[in-house]
Amino acid sequence: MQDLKTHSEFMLPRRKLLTGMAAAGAALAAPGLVGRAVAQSGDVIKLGAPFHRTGIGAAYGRWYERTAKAALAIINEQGGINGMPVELIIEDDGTDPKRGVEAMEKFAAEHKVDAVFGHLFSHVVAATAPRAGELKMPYFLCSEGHALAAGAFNRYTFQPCITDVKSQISSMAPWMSNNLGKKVTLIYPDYAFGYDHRDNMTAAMQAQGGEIVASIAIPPTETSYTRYMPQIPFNTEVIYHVMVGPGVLTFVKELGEHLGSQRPEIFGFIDSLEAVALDIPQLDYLEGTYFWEAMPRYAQAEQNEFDKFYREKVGVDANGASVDDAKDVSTFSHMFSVWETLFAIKQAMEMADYKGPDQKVAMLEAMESITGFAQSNEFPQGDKVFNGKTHQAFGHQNISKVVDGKLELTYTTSIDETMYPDETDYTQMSF
Amino acid sequence: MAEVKLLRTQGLARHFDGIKAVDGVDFTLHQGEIRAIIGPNGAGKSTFVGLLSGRIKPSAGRVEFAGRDVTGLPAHKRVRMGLAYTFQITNIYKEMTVLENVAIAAQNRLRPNMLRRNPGGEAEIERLASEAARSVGLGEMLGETAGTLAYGHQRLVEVAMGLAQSPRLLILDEPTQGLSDGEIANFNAVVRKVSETATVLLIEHNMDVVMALADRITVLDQGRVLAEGTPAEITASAAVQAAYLGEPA
Amino acid sequence: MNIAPYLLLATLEGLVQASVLMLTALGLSLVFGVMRVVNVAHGEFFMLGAVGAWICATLIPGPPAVAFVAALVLAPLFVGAIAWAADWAILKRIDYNPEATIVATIGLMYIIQQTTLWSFGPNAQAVDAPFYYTLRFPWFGYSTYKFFIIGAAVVLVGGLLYFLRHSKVGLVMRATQFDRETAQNFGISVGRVYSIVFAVGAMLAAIGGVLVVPAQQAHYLMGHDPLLLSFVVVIVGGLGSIPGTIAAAILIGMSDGLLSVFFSPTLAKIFSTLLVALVLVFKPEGLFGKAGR
Amino acid sequence: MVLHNKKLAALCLAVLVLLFALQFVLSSYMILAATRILILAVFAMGYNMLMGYTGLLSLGHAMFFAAGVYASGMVTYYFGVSLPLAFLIGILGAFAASLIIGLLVLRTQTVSFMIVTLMFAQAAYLTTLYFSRYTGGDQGLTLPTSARSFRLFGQILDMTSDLTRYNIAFAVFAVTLIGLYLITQGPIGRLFVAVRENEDRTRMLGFDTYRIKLVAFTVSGTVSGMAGALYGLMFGFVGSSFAAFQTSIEALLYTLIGGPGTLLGPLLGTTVMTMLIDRLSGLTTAYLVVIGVLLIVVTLWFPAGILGTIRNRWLPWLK
Amino acid sequence: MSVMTVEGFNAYYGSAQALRDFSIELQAGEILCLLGRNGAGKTTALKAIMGTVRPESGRLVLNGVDLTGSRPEEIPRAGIGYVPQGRRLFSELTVWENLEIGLMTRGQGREGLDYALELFPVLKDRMKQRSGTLSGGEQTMLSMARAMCVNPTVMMLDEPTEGLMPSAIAGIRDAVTRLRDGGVAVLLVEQRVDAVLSVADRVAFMDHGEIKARFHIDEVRDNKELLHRYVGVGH
Repeated sequence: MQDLKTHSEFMLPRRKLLTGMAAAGAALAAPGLVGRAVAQSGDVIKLGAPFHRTGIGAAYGRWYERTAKAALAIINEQGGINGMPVELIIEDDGTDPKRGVEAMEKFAAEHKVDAVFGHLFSHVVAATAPRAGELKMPYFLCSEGHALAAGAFNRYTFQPCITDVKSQISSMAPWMSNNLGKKVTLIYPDYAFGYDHRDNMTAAMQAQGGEIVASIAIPPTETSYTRYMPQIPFNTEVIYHVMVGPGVLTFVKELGEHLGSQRPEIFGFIDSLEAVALDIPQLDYLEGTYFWEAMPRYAQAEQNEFDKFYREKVGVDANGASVDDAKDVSTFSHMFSVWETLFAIKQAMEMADYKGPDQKVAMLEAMESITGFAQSNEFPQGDKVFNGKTHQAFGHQNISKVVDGKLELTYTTSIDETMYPDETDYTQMSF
Repeated sequence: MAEVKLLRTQGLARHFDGIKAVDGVDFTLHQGEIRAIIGPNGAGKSTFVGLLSGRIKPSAGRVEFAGRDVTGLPAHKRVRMGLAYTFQITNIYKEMTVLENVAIAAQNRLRPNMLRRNPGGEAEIERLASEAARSVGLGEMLGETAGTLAYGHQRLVEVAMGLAQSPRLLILDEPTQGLSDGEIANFNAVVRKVSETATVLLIEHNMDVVMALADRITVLDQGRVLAEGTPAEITASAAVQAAYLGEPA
Repeated sequence: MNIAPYLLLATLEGLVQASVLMLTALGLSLVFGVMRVVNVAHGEFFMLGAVGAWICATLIPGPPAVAFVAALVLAPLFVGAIAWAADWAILKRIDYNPEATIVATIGLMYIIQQTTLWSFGPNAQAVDAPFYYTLRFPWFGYSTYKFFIIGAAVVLVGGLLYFLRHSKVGLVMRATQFDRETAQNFGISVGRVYSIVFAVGAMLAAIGGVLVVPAQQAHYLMGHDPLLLSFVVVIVGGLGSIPGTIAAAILIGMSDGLLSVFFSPTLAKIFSTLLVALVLVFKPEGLFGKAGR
Repeated sequence: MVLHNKKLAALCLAVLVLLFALQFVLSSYMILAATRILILAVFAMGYNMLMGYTGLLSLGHAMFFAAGVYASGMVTYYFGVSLPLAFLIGILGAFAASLIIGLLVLRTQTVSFMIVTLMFAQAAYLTTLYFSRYTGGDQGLTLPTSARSFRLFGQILDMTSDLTRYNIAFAVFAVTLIGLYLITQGPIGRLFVAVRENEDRTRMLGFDTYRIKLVAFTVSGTVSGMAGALYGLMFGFVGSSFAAFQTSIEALLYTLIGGPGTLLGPLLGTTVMTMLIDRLSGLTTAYLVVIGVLLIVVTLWFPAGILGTIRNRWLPWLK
Repeated sequence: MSVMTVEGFNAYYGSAQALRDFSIELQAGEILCLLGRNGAGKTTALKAIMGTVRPESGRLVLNGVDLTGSRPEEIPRAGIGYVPQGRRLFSELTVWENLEIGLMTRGQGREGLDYALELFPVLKDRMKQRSGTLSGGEQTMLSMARAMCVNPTVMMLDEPTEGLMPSAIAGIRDAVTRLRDGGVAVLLVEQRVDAVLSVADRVAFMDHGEIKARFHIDEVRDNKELLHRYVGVGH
């Protein structure tokens, strides 16, 4: 580990006293055991990356890691940030809130990183964000949660590149009710992430004059879904499904078996099928159904150069799978956020002429002053509006249709469609 | 000796899967005596004392102790009333020291409620425990781990644990099993000393011990009382001979 | 939908669940019955069966049915070998001490899970069903493969019962279960019987995993639920009782299917878990078990 | 009063002095880690009370830890109760939970006991998920800023300060250690060990062993819940993962590694395991394998744990 | 030539010594009877021979084969039939299944079974019955028949007549004698003196885990004093 040297070179005068204790803990004597290191500056920028390497988020974590490394390579090739190389320190948080917090503390107190980014699962974020605030650690989310924009967190927490679930849903609802139908059955996981969908979709559909005819919550541990299917009313025009967890293939297959060809329209959230190949027999039933995507997994006919550049650098082919292994499907609709977040951090640091941790506040203020990002190699998903008050980004959303086992872009929302009134103003908070 | 009835059973019975281990025993024990129960293997002796001590629930009948019906009383409450029981197979805390073993036994009487402190209790517990251990000849071994002692000494720990409870009735279930002749002599002396303050019920195979100690003997066979009387009467009894030797009475 | 088709569907689903559960729980029950140990890694053997089916489907070309049949043979053999090794390397050495076994098999559970994560990956993987045909009722459609699951489970359980009742190995297993020492006194190698039983128990779970995978999918954390449900079944059925286990699997599988139609599934799970705990507290021999065991 | 086992008392004192001194020398990250270790060690000590001393292996102590977390965290979150009071409420909640559960589960033994405790804990875990409207489910509740500091004896104690937290954790640990010392090294502790070594014999010495076990269970659950309350309040997060199976396993593992039935074993076990996982999680994702292998290694070769092995070989007073 | 030789067995239960220098020699066609009080170590001696109690030291030779330190399942396969104390039938199994276990021990022919059924014809009608439902006498017969299915050269019986009606006892004794007459070496553990007197060829008295005295049966038969001394009934 790189930082081992940094720490052991640094010894306080109490050194003699410490040696004995350090010896006692020799087995554990890894970096940062003893000695109060002062923040180093000027040599390297360190970013903490708590990824979901294990646990239920493991599929995401792996791709977040690959994407982050690819982006980092570009940044360092371009000379780093403010002339300093950027170093990534990855910790596994096991997709576990408790470990997420521990990782945050480790980054802050041991690795003394300049910023932390990369958390996705909202329960991990919910636990970690408050600690980030207390530790005064810039914390960049690559999640979709609405909690940040709702004012639940603090001034150190940002979501600069991925749009929150509230605007995702509210921007898609008009298209759904106009093109698919107004009587909607919701199927969602029986925990907080699912409730976000339930509540936002219910509100959004009602605003469109639509109606939620059934609302079916499914426990996250469920492995078989047929028994829930009878709860789908016959007058349903659209089934809206968001199933996070390994059961989605079963869900789709059983939905197909249950409804047969007489199906209503089906609209899903791609989160269910991230890292899952679409062109497999179990998912045949999805043919002709619609999905929300933040970034289209399949390279579209009119693919732009940024998308092409991004895929090439991350090592993803036109089908959204690893170039080395076509079966290794990426979490394409989410992982761009890691890439873009790194460039957003870079931009903020450059604006603040950031040299070290004492300039954290300046860097965060610079971030708050950003109003948006233009589509580019750095921001391949598209243009974005950034709201410095709510710390939340708003971008285009995509609706794709499954055609021949591939997702074909059908409609792209405007950024305006994703906007909603501010619910908080973090700039009023103190650092 | 005063004829005060300390223990009495009426129609006491215990059946296991149709086998009548104890089959309607009426039995009376007077305060201050040393009583031996003998009988061939499988006669129901151990089951019978199990019923007395409350370790086994009776199928029928009742048990009275110190004038009170204790049939439905759980074992530990009977012990608290002064009915101490030592096990046939050595049953001590092998990982603990001799003193600790005996102290736990003593603790019951001196500190019946584990949450209430008894002033001076702990020192008293230790004093009583070491006294009980000394009286069976374990005074030199208080600090030894009980499980490492020789078998004979472990048996004595067992007896000391019975003594430390200062019981009104001490039930000894085959206490001399596995003891050497020298140890048996020592044991006999201990029991005699105990009998000055407590009633003793002795389940024993070794006839020498029984003859040396018992005031009266009860013979069990096939779950019933076959005979009861002084040692001399029992020795002379043809029925007892038959039960042991299998010869027609 | 009317209540009748609703119930029909719930019953079918219940039967499918009961079938898989029956196989998995029988494995756990057999191990507990003969060896008197609780195998916490049992759910992982189930998972390994499912993963094994996926591996077969990936490696074996040709129609899915070929790979499926191969998986039905190879995956249980593979899992059985792992179980055999675990028995030899761990359980024998702690002399099947019940508490130590639980702790050690928890360790085994973590190791298997993590190793699977490394090699198999974190994603859920689907496996083609050997045949694919949907039976259409007037109100809903239903996969015929699920009927196959029911049929296969019945055949397998029947086979297992026949094996236990009428084969020499089965006889030896039963003899060991009733009296370990006397079995030794008649030349039965208890150590070998234990190895076989542990392997067979694991293989039953693995078969359950193979059967379930075309209807569901393979995932490295999929072992949790079968483990808990098997526990429930084995306890309710009376620890170690084979007929009790079968009865309880049907009862629990069916009632779980029906309950979650009418109540919130999470609530149903809370109640069923509490119920099982209380059964163990107040009727430790299980609902179908014999008293005094 | 009589002070039993003076050697152990001296050792405990030395450990406490050392722990107090650590805050002047450790790096700030290690202070954080040590804070966490102290709290989890309290949890493990509570667990050890039951598993080590009384010989009852529970697989459900997550439910008591979580009882403390939720009871204290929810009164703070919803009613703005001050932290010290919330801490007491957390302890009370765990006490009530362990008393009620104890009355039920102690009717079972060995394997049944393990499974029943597991089942109850599983039901408790599902309950925290089911009532997510109030508990926040797995997303949990984040305590508001107002609940991050409190006033005690005119001093404002700030839960976001590393040193404040360390010293509070240290104080709770010290009180627990002394309390458990008094319980385990005196006549009551002797009864716990007596039940562990030979329950039947203890009953036949006139003790109500059910009641002894109930006391051990309740003390154990309450101490575990105290650790939970402290953890939740100090780190400002209440979530269902505290109630999950793995939390129970952690307590078991800490105790097994350190030495069941030794007073200081849980502290040692927690330190070793926490630091091991902490070091490993940056290097590899294999920490679950490490836990798995350790569980097996300990059962195979060190069933007495580190301090237990030292006690059995060299220092019999280490208990 | 001796069929079975046991030399210097010492065995412990924890720290308690259960067997002290226990040695016996057994000839084909004789009945050696182990007598002693409860807890004298008789059953332990048999278990040590069977390998289910591990002796710390000593040697076991059967039919010229040294079996010292063999695994417990190898000892019966070398030709020992065992009727344990309390019969220890597999009570949930049928009569036939119990016998089958015996037949599997050495996997030899069925002579033993045929002979057993000739001795205990009542078992023939009970083959499908669960053995736990047999009467006490029938259970003992089954336990003996099971041991005979091994085709043993040595037969060890641990208090086979315990708890039986006198009529059943006679049948068992008769069977034991016929085994001996057929050339089997029999080791019989007994507490009931009359049982010993009527069948034994030699007697060994055990106490405290060791053999205190050995006699030929003729020495004992007419000497009640000896019996009383070792078995212990009142004087």
